[in-house]
Amino acid sequence: MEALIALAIGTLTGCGVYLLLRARTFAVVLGLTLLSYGVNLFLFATGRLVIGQPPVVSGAASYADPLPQALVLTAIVISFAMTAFVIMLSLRAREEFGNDHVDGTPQQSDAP
Amino acid sequence: MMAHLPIVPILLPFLAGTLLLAFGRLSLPAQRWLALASVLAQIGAAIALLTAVSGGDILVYRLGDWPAPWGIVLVADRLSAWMVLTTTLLALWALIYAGNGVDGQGRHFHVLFQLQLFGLAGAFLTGDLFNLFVFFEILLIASYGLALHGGGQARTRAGLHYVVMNLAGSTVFLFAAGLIYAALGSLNLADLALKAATLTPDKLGLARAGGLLLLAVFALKAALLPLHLWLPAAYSGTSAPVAALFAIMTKVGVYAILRSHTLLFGDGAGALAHLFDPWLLPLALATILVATLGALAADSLGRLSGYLVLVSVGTLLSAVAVGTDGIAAGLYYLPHSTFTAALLFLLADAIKRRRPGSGDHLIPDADMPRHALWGGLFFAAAVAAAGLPPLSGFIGKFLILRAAPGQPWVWAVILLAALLALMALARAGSQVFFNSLPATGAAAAKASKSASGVVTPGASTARDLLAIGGLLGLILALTLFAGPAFEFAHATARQLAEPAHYINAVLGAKP
Amino acid sequence: MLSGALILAFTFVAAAFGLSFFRLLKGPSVPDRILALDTLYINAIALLILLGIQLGSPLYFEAALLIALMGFVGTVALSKFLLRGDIIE
Amino acid sequence: MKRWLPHPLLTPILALVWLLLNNTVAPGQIVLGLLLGWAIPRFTFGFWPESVRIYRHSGLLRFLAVFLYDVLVANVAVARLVLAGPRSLNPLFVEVPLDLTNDLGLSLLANIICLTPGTVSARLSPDHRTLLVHALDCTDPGQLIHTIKMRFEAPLKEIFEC
Amino acid sequence: MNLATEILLSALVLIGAVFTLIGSLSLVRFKDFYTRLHGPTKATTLGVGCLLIASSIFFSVTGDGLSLHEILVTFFLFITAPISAHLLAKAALHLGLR
Amino acid sequence: MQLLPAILTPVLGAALVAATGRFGRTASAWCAAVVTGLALLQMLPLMAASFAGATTIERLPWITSAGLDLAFRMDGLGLLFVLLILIIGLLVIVYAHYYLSPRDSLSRLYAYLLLFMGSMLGVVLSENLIQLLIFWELTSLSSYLLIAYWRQRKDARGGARMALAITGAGGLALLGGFILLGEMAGSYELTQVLASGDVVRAHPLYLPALLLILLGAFTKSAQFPFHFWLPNAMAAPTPVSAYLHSATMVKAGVFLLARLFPVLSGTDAWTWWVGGIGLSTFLLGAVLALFKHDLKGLLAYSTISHLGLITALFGIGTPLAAVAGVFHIINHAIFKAGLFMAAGIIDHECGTRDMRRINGLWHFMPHTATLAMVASAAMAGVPLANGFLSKEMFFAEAVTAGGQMRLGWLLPIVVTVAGVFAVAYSVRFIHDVFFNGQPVNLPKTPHEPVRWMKVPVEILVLLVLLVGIFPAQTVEPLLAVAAGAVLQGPLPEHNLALWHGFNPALWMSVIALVGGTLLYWGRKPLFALHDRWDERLQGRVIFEALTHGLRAFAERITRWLDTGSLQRQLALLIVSALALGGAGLVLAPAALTGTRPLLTIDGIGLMAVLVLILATLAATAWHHQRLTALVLTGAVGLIVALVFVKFSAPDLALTQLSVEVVTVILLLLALYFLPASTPRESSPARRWRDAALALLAGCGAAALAWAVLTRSNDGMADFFIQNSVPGGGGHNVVNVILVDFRGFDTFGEITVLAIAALGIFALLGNLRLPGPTHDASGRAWDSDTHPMILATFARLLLPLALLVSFFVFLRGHNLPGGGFIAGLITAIALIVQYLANGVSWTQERLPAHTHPLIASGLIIALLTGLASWLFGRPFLTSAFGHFDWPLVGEFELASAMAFDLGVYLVVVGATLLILINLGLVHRASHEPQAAPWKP
Repeated sequence: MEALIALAIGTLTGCGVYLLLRARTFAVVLGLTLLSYGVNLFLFATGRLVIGQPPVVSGAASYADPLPQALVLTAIVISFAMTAFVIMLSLRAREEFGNDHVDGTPQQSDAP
Repeated sequence: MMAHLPIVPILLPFLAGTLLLAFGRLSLPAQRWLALASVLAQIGAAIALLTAVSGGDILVYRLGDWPAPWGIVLVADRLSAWMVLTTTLLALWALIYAGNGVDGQGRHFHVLFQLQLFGLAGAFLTGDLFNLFVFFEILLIASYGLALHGGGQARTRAGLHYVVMNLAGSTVFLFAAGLIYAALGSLNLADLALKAATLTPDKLGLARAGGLLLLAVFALKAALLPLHLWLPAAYSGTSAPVAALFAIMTKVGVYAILRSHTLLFGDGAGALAHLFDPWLLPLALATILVATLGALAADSLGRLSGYLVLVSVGTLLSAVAVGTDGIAAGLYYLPHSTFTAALLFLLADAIKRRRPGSGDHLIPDADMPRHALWGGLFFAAAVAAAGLPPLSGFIGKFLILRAAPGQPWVWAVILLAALLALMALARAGSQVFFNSLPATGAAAAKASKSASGVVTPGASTARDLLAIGGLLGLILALTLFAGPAFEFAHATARQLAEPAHYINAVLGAKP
Repeated sequence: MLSGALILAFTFVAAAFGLSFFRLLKGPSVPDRILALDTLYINAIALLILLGIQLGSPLYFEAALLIALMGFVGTVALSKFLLRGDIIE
Repeated sequence: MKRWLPHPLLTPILALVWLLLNNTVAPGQIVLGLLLGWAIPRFTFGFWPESVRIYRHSGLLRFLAVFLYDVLVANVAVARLVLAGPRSLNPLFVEVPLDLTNDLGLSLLANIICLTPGTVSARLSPDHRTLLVHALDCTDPGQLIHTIKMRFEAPLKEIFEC
Repeated sequence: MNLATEILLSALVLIGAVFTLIGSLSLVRFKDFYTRLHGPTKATTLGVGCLLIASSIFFSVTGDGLSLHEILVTFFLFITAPISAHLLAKAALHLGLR
Repeated sequence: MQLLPAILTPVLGAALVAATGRFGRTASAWCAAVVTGLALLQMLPLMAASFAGATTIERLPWITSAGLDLAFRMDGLGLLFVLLILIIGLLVIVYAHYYLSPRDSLSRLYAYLLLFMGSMLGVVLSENLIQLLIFWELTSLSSYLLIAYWRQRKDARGGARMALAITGAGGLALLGGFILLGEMAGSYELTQVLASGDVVRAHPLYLPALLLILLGAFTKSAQFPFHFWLPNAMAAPTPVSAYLHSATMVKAGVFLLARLFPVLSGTDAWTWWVGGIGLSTFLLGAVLALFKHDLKGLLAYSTISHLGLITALFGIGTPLAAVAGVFHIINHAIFKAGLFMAAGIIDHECGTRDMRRINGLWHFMPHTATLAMVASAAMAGVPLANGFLSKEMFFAEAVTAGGQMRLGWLLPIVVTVAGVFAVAYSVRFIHDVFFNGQPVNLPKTPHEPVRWMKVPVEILVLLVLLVGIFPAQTVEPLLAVAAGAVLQGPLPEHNLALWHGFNPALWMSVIALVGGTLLYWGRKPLFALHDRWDERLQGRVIFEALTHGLRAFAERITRWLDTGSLQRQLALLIVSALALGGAGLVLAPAALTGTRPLLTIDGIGLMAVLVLILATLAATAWHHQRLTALVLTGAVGLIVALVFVKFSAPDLALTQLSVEVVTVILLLLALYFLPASTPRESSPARRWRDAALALLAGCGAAALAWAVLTRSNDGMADFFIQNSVPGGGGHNVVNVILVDFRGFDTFGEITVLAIAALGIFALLGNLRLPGPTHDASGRAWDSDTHPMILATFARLLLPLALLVSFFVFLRGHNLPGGGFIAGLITAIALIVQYLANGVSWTQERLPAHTHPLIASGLIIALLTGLASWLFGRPFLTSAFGHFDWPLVGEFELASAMAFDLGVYLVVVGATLLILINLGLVHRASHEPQAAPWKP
């Protein structure tokens, strides 16, 4: 199972990075969303994978590590706020530039 | 109240911010007074905090009354208090300058301003890695709002880049925090420092990766090469008071680097000791060089100031990299560079508003009203920025050079940078102030045209002068009282060199 | 016996997941994809319930409840987008 | 009166749902449930000003039974069709004329049509007079229309209108 | 739990899973959008329904006291699933899918 | 404490004088003079003492721990320079009053002048080297202002910047040198530094220190190859030149040589560098001076040459040479100041300084002519003038010293040649200007200037003669104390007299005088030769080429780096993260895979992750069709939530699910205003580069995750689980962490949410975006704005959703749920109303506004935190208790719940604020007059 999760984290991060490097705001936003999924899963993974032991005290023998879960919760909220902001910003940029290029100037979009 | 002293500088701006939000319909002047009162109170709190820790003892505040490392603690040592005081003093003048109408150009300026201070204070005082992340996010999201305050194409572009860069940075931060928790099993800085010493080799890799990723994040915040490109545009793009306040933002990165460099990866960190060393000094020096070239190439006062901020960041970090004496020198240089950067941005804006034809571009134009006065102020600011005598910049440079006797590279770069900065500023000054054109009808026409958009000069001259004079006064004070200031900085550096105090203060009498 | 049934059931639901996702990838039209996503949500409910039974813990129920209550909002928003472009007007 | 108890029959429903949520019949929860059942409609009064009147409660229950039965049947039918494969079915659109005028009634009808015999209510004409229905496997449109109107519309009509 | 309930549970679970599967299967097997639309709205409701009954029984037997809150899921599904189906159909018509 | 005030007097006086501008020229002149006099008066007692041979040191603590105290030193050398600075300063002030035209602000000039005077005093009176440097740089700065006094003139600005750049650079080098010197001597205080000469000269750092210090000194006193800034500084008003280039600024360099003579001199390095540079400057300056047609140009080069002479004297390094050096400092100051002033008078009267046009002024201004001739005689080293004596000593030293060193025989020859040229240009100065036919079309007819303009010159010329004729009676005592201070030891045997008998020095003088005169008469071919001299070899040209080149380079580098492209910046960020993280991971000793037992893969898990990965890849591959990518992202979010469920994190699942819904709506709202598809604009190269980066990042993340997942978790879970119920009063540990253990994180987190909402609100303030009237395929939108069925059920669902959210909120503390999720459920329920019924409809039915919601939420959170202060507990300390009411039964109340309520309110308010504002963008763009909805 661990391998699968690691693979998933890798894919999310990689794709997030790729989209992040695109020239249009919407792609960048998608990239950020994927990245945040990836990093949230990663942060969650630092509590290691445990099945069937939710950290709700009920006299069970062992529980999953609750701390990473709490951190991820915070991270989710924050990344939601940030995503919302950057989306708005992309609209503002759209109004200011008349296009949705991240630099506001499509022609110079790529100089490798 | 004294028992809660460490959290007061954090809660005051929060309270002010929420109040400003709650009474959203307050008139602008009322908002200004409220904000001003809050900032003054914060200065008071910061001074109280400084005096409380100046003796060398470290105040620990256990939030929720939970013991460290499990609960979140605020830790006020000399460094934190020093940073907080710098921030609040800077904020005061930025706020006063903002009163010239900038704060009215958009919504919620004062709320965002206060909450930005909330984030800054928290970042400086927290003793918990993840809590540091949270406060980074607070000051960032607030800075996003402020950076875009007022709108405009250049501002939006710079803002967009700034935001996206920092969002990516935050992601890296989360990776780093996760790695460090996974490797060391804690988030409390003191506890981490303790655990770093006894790190099992099989988790060393994770810890090192986490630590270096932290460096990447902090380097981005501090605008260290090669992550510096966002800064000049963002700072010269945004409104002057915000740029002035942002002068402390890069210092947050510097602070974080300094903190982790000394506490987490200090001598006592076993296998993790000196994790940053191979990277810090070369990057810092490279930053200085590149930034100086940028300053030399700058075509407007705003960009020039932006690049000079980069120079100061490089100087600071190279000071941090050369050891305890260097840190002491750097800590003296830090407030100077902060105030100077703010001063430059405010001046650039004041001049811009008074040269409607040419703005703050380095091209000749008709003399502005009270030309000599502004010229004199710019001269003083330039002296401070170039690190020339007699102002504190020179003292800082002297102290840094003195701290790095064995490092010819540091010397060469810092001295060369000083010369180039001097030339850049001399060029700027003689273009803007010496090389003046007769006022033509065209210029006047331009004036009337573009003056409509910007805040009208004259109306707010007194306020501008007050803010600029205030910053100059701070720099002057830093010069006159260089003795005690450096004493404090030196004591701080020594405190940082002895993480054991910090760790014991936080974790109690643990070994 | 129940555990065996559960394993079988999980397999079926997994297959359901795969099929729905196939449609999601294949499209061809956007409504097809949206429909597939909606189906994925409903499959998720099934999955959650099975998981609850398998692990004998009621803690997963709220997730199912939440999907049942909120899952359709995404679909509705997407459809409205197709219909009107502006979903909050 | 109306301001204080906007939806007399929403209150018990909410209370019931509350008890179901908590999986309990503890007295405290009942009180709380009723409290919420009263407070929430009051709170959301603005969103649902027009009152809902049920004219025939007995009809309601019977209708409910019929409906559940039909759901069962429809599901099985559709399942069979799915397994049988696409060749076996002949889908088509049917315009169902409507007599219902009550919004709630119409909506319920549309929903029920979605849930029962292989049909999906696709579009309500702007004047709310006809409902376009897509049938999965239908040979006789008239028959379908008749079923819908008899089996669902009529009861709804007598429940919500008189 | 006794054998009878276990058999019942297993049966319900399997039926539910099968119907869920069929619902998704329709997505693949049917040729045009409108026919595909039927699967999820119906088969799945029954599938999920069965599973919920199973879960309800299961927890009533194992847990303490009657567990009926599963009914709510079905209830909500009955309300929401048709709405999505309806709007999807509307959208498809609008886009002129055939 | 007298010296500091004395130094500050002119500095503060500068401000005063600047203020006197409005009271007329005379007022400022008097003010300036009085200030100068005051400074002199203040120091008289100490000067008297030091004249008696005492050395006074005053100290004021400043940065003691860094060895930088304010320390002042008044000794012989200081005394000499103080006299030069203040007396000549006084004369210059008088002179300037008549020289400067009424158009120019006299007060400004005086202010700068006094500023400069103060810094110069600081230089010569500093005991601490670093402090000396501070004043040193101040002289550079104030001279910058002085030279650029006529700021409209390009040459003035250029000259000033050049002077600043070069002297500034020297100053920085000097800083380095001083710090090294301090390292070696163990202190920056002259007393100790002067005492520890042997240590220093033996120290390995001696050479670098020496070179750095010499760099400073040579740039300041215009030694070759840094000499060229001085002629360009002639753009300054003549009084300024008379001051800066005779007595003060350029003398600072030689002053430094004199000051540090006991420490640094006496090594070969010293002799060769100082002597060599000095000698070549002496020669070069003398030669070039001859060819300058500009009166001040000639004087400028002669100044360079004489400074070279002085430098050479110190370079020779014998005590006697040092004495001669000090002596020539005095003499040169006197006659050169006089000459500059005379030149200024001529300039002032003729309106030009070109010696090819100014001729035969003798007839117009005989008085001035006489004065100028005497002064230039001193410059040439004619007997009876003071210049002769010191030059004579120089010649003598050249001979004796030359006898002792290798190639020494060259020394006298070079010196004599230089002397010849010196005489030649002096002769030219006299003959061309005052005789040599008639003036050539001058702008105005020259005549004697006003009386008082000549007085300063007269005084100086008088001094020239007095010193020249009765040296022993006049200058000897002063010279003695000054030289004594320089040598820090016994004074060598020397007698100042006109006649020393027929010694080599005398013959050299004779040769110089005769040869010089002859050279002048035969100058025509030389001039012709000089006119073919390549302009480009001039220092100024080279300097400007350098600065321009530097600027161009800087611009290229900066443009190359800072293209203003976000993609580049992000790529750099990613590369840095990869490099650093990689370095950390790769350099680790242990293997990547750990030893922790792994979970087995089950079918559903495999399928789920497979779906997740494929969906992610598909979303990336098809990101050009934005809606499709969006739907796929929705699927990814769902699976992530399922993963959370599977691995025992129900709270996360709930959060993820509800956030997912809101995010989708958010993206849809944005997508409405953005193009429906992304153009394919990236070049293949770029795409490959990004793919490579992405691949590396993905592998890195996966590797890290794998490394983490396969290692045991020794976190701090146990504490939380054990203390959750007893300490936090809740069974749901995650929730207890959020609201209690780490409540401060949540405190910050809701603030982030609130700020984001406000920022967005501020951002969208005046946003006007036209919404498209057709969809991507050009189809008009559906006419049905609010489908009736949706509307009805939305209303029906609202109460149910609220009930559920209340349910989730209440149980959060003990079971999965909590304020945040509850808030999102409420928000979504309301958003559904917006979806179904539109903004305005919902808006007028909403019982509360968003801003107050957010504010109250934050305040509630704050108050909950502060409440614990009342019980003497830290911020956010929680309390809880179990209550038992009749009928209701037993239930629990925790302060954490109040905190959670704050969270709930903020979440609801922020989420709504964000989404509604987006919804309003469209309406605002449709009816601009409708102001965006106010909270």
